[in-house]
Amino acid sequence: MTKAEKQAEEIREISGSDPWKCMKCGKCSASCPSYDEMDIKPHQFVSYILQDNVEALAQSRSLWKCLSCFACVERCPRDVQPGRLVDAARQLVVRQRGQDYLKADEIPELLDPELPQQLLVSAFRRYRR
Amino acid sequence: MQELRKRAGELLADGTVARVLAWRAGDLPYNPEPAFFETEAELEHLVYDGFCGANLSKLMIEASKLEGKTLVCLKPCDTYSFNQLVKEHRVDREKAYIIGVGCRGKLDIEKIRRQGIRGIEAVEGAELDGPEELTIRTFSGEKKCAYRDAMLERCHVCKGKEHMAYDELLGESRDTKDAERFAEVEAIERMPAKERFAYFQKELSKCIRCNACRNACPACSCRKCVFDSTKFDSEQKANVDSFEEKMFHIIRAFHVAGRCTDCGECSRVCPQGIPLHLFNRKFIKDINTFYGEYQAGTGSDEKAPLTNYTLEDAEPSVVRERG
Amino acid sequence: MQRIGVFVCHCGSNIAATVDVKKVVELVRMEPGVVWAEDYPYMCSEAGQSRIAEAIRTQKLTGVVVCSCSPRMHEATFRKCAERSGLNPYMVEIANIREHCSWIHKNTEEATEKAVILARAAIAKVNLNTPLQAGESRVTKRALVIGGGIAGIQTALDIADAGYEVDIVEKTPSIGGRMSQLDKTFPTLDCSACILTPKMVEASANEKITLYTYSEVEKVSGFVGDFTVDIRKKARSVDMSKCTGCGVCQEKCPSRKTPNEFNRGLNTRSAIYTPFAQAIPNVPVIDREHCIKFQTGKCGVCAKVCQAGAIDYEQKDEIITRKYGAIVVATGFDMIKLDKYGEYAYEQSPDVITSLELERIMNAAGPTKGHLERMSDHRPPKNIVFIQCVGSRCADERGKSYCSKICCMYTAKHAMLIRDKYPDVNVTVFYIDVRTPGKNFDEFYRRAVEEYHVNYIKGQVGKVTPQPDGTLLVHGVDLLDNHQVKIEADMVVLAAAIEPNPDVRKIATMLTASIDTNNFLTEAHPKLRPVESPTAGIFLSGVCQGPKDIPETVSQAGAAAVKVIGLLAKDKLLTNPCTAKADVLACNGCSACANVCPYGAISYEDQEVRAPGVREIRRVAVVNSALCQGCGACTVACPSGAMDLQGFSNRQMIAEVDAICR
Amino acid sequence: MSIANESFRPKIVAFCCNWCSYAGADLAGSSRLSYPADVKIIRVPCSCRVNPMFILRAFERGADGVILCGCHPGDCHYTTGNYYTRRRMTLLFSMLDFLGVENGRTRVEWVSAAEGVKFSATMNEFVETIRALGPNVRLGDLRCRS
Amino acid sequence: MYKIEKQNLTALFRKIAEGRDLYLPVESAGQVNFAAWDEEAKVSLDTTKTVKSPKDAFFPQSETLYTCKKEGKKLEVTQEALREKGFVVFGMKACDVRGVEVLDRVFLSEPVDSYYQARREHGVLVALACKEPEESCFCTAFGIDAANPVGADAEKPAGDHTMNQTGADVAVWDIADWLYWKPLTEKGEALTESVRGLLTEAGEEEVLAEQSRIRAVLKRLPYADLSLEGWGGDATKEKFDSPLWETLYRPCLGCGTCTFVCPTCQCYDIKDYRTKDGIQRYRCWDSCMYSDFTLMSAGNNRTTQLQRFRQRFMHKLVYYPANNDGLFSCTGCGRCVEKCPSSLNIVKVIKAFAKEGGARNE
Repeated sequence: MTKAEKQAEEIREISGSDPWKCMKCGKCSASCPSYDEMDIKPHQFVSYILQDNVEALAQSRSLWKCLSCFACVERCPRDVQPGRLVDAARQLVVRQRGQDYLKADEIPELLDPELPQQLLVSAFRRYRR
Repeated sequence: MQELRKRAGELLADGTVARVLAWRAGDLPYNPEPAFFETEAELEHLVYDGFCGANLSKLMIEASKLEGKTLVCLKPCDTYSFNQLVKEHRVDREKAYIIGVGCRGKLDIEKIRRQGIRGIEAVEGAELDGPEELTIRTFSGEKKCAYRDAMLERCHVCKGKEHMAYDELLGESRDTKDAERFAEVEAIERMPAKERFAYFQKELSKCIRCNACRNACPACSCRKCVFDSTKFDSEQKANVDSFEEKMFHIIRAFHVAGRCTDCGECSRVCPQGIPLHLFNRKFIKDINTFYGEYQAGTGSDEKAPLTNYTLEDAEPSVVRERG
Repeated sequence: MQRIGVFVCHCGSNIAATVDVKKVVELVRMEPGVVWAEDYPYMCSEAGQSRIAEAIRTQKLTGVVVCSCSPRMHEATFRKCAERSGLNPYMVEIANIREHCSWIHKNTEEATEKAVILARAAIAKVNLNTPLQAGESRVTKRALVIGGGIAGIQTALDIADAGYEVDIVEKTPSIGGRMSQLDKTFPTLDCSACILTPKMVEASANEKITLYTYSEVEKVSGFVGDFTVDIRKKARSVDMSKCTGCGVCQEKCPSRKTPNEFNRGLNTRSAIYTPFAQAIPNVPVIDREHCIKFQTGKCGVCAKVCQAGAIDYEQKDEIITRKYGAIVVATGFDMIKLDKYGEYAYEQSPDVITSLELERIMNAAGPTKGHLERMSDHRPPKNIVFIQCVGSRCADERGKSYCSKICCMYTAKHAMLIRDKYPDVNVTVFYIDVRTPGKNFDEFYRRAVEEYHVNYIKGQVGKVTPQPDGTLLVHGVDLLDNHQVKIEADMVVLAAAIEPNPDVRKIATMLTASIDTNNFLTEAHPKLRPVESPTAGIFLSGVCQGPKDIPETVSQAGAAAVKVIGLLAKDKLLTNPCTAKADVLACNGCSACANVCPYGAISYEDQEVRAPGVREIRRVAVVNSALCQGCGACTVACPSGAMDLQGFSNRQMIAEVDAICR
Repeated sequence: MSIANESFRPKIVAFCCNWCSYAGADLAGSSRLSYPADVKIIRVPCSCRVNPMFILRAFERGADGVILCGCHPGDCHYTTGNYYTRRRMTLLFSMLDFLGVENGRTRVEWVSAAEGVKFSATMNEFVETIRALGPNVRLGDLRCRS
Repeated sequence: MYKIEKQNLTALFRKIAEGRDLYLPVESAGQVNFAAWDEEAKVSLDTTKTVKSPKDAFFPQSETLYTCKKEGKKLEVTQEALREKGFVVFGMKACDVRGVEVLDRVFLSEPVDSYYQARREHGVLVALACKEPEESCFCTAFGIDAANPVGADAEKPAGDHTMNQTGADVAVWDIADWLYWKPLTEKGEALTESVRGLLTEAGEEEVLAEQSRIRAVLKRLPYADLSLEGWGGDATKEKFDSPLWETLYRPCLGCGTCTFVCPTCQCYDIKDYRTKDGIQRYRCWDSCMYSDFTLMSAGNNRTTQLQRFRQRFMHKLVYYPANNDGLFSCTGCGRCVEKCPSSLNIVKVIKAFAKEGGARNE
């Protein structure tokens, strides 16, 4: 397994999503509020992972433009949930840089029961740079 | 007892019945046997007391084939079996004249012996209207034993004093129930699986395959039991200390599931004292839990649980899920 | 002792690649009763079958075991082969070493071992097989069609054409079905009503066809050739023999607020109503739930105005019991509910509609008399957006996993019709794929683009947002240009997925026809027997079996009719000889078996029973082998084991168990 | 699952209804959905043909697990067969459990003709369960041990 | 005569069980039956009647005779090994000893049953006098002395050990805190020798006193006067044709309890059990009470319960004595009296006939 394949595999694993289920309908991109600011569009994100092109994703602006609003996750008819892939790619990059800012035991205090937990986690990971 | 003899005599005399099915006095104080009486003179040997535990309803299968009506004495719990046999077309209700005899619980001689009372010469107080205490004359003198303490297990969980079928009633019954019917089953259910297995292994390893349970059981009235039938490749007489015995008892209980009235004859007759009623009662408990309360032999037209269903029945996985 | 021949098939490499067939042959030779064993590349081929025939003759075989594919595939083939060679066909058993072995196991050693065990079980069974003779049962020369849509009508017409009586049971007050709701049909754009109405009239006029409208199937019993069906004829409250169909009652009815089902709730109707003008029968029904007379007891206007005196408030539901030889299911479809697709604002805005609603809007007899207008303010729309695949091809529980098949074509039709009639209206279609396999289908779609300039955008819509000004903001994406699209539409049309009519589950249960996870009825074989249900005597017509358009539905309807005709043309059917049989010597006559028999095949007789030392007359169970279908429920209910199932006897089953556990 | 059990090849008898799960197994086969070779299928016309004696017999003869597959309730080819099966097996399994037999050894699953995937998954899972339970020692007849 | 203090019994049993099997009355799940001794066994010498008789030790309820194995088309037949290990049956009662004698006459006469013979050769009978005869006992009717459980040699001259082929090998008495021990045969002497270290010499007085105590109890038992007058080998026709059977059999359920608890019933069935890779031929007790007893391809030779019921008692009281010098095939152990589910038993049969014949059994 090449490094690229391994990374793609890792993203799939972290996200728990199956990019092969994608039927390229584009509903994710149609739903995305940050679409215009992204260089790699949400639906492309899926195909990049299918092609093991994680490097490009890691370099992309999109990674940091995704708001984690999960509109794409909510609406994806094929259960591919591109938002999770974006999130996973971001996590991969953060890990590589050794930038795990949040320690696991700090998280409980930060939790607001009103907020979706995943949003919270991804937001912290992004903005506390 | 006198009354019963008198009434039976009258019915014989006026031709209502051709014979009387009751109990004949034994040669020991505790061993009356089921018997047919055809003349008034014979009736002097008729006896009815606490040792008349045998359920006579099964004998009505053969009696139904005889000419004329048979007067049969049935205790409240026997009438359930009788009804069940009628429902299964084994007994002809028209061929029976039922005297529903009163019952104050039936006695288990083993329970008396277990209290250290041996060498029994005579037992007093076993009659229907007798006192609450038995007086037992033994080789080593007179002993006392509370009637209740000598009662069969089944009487402690009695289904009630009501006769489910009768042409006339004779004698007062007393309440004997002082234990929960399913308490024993529940206690076993609470054991860990390994203990349950060990318990039944120990009990069933006593089984000698004498078939007393089967042959006494009013529900086990098959002309040819599958365990005797060469057509099922299941005939078996060996008592092997492995699964064979369990298979016999599981299948026997399964075959009578939903038909068993819980009359307790199986446990009463087992020479090895195996608590065979537990198998049947477990099925009854499960049936009640899964499919709603059901009592075989009440005389209702209700379909038996195993020949019935509802769309919402529990799935077999319920067994696994309840742990 | 049997003389058994074992024939091991290679199935080309299907079996031989994973199962060492030579070894199987070698090992089964050791089994008791086996006198002959051989292998061959294709046992089902003519050459293979002749080897079996040859061995039956030369080896005087009394039993045959074929180790091959599933018995569901070739059991009949090999049984016929045995019969031709003078061996009772029921002396043949199949060991399924393909589907249950070679195809699922990779390890040759394991697969071979399993193949031998499966063969052993079959040999053990054949050792106890007895020759069985098929009986005969009669065929009632009458068919029942459930559902009066185009599928049902066409099936009935074709069956009637062959000279057989056929009844149609239709739930609604009129036959016609979904097709009667359509305005035009693709790819010819002819008027739906114009081609359907003549068929409806024909069905009603045909003396071989009896229509039971406003009726439902209540109970089905029996089996192929001899079904007994209870049909509930719901009280119409109008005497069909007196009504002239003048329509005065509907005009005068004071209760007018009931949503009009035929127009998909886009307008209302009276409580006494016919669903549409061309309804057949043209006799109204009183919707008792909304009728003032039935609800309050006061009114009775319709009775007063009916000159024919046809109104009958006292009418009761009627149960009609009839016998049929065959039953066709043609229960059709409905659109899925869109309550889970909040992003399309279907429940928020009246201007977001489904395609079927658009059909009614475009139809001259529809709620807008055929004028294209918004349901909110009745203004003509300027921009219309069509969204494809709403709920189709969906992996989650909101929608359906399958492609609804007809949406691409009807959307092209709608787009084209709108552009034709209203050239100023902009029409945009968001699609994922445009699927147009079919004669003249792609040409039709291309015309929409090339001739009518319909704007097709590849990409799905993310959200439809109703704006304060009454427009609908459509957020989409153009995947080919890779940019987001925002369109201010006046009307949004959703190509909602179709699903089998929800009633089909109940009907399938009554018919014991199997149904798949999407509630489509299962066919006996997906390729080779597409119009038959696995349950004998039950046939499938139309969308109840899977999504299809009108021409496909009509062809399947014809195919189902042919199958029905083929069945009804027979005078007798051979019955399955694997029926239950009671051993009178062991029978207690207790009725346990009869209590569980679903066919009422068991009765009791007082018979003289004789055996050594036994001679008595007693009640014993008797199985009517024409009624018995061989399920075996009775065999387990019987405590004494007196009841046994031929072909699957207790001893055979136990022999198989023993062989497997050996 | 313990490592000790890895070499254990259980014997599993699967009674399959001809109209649904047997066809489901065929579908699993034609879809090449594998499950362990430990599973051997016996074809029955309906799940209601399966007598508790067959199941006990299998255990007695050394089976480690017995699974019974029938049509989904409501879909029985013979209308009502599987309803009886459901009651019979519920009671039988409950009794076996009462006697202290591991309740994972017996199972009823409803698998339709269209559910090849479910058939394969069910068998895989069942074999796993039996492997974890280990050999059936409580029900076997000693005379059948080799 | 020797004696051993009862508190040392476990030591005695342990010693006997060295290199041998020891069977004795053991309580399990509330019932006392003969079973193999081990350290955990709950030995119950106070039980007068074990549920099953100890005949199992020589004639097991089921035993394998031989095994056929099949490999390919090859058949291999292995006979079950004959008993080679010595064993001791401890605590048999006088009636049980007579039971063995009845079985001996069947199994050891030509053709000799080698399985039974091997067990008899390797088994040592230690018989225990009945401390507490019960109301269901009627061994005296058959000339058995429960107080002196020595078996057939009871009438033989004292000290003549060589002759004792059919009786007990050792007789023991349970008196107060002591167990008195008296070897009767060579086998008995050998066993005594192996446990000699645990025994002390004793006089006969206590035993004689105990015997007369027991005999006094036996005299006042309800069945003490039971007479077998009219029974025996000559009574075939008269008894067989009696109309009495017609009423006697009626309550009989046709179960096999009486035959299975009986020390003398010796009928068995031979059956094949299909194993994994062959067949195990075994025999197991059968009961003449069963409807499939002696079932042949042409049917049964006894088809009604009346016939089956009659057969059992005719065999015990007429046919067997006819072939065995007048010895009855009943020992009066009373197990059937206690265990019959319908309270039927051989005593009731004997009495019914006696009443008919006007004898003194009323």
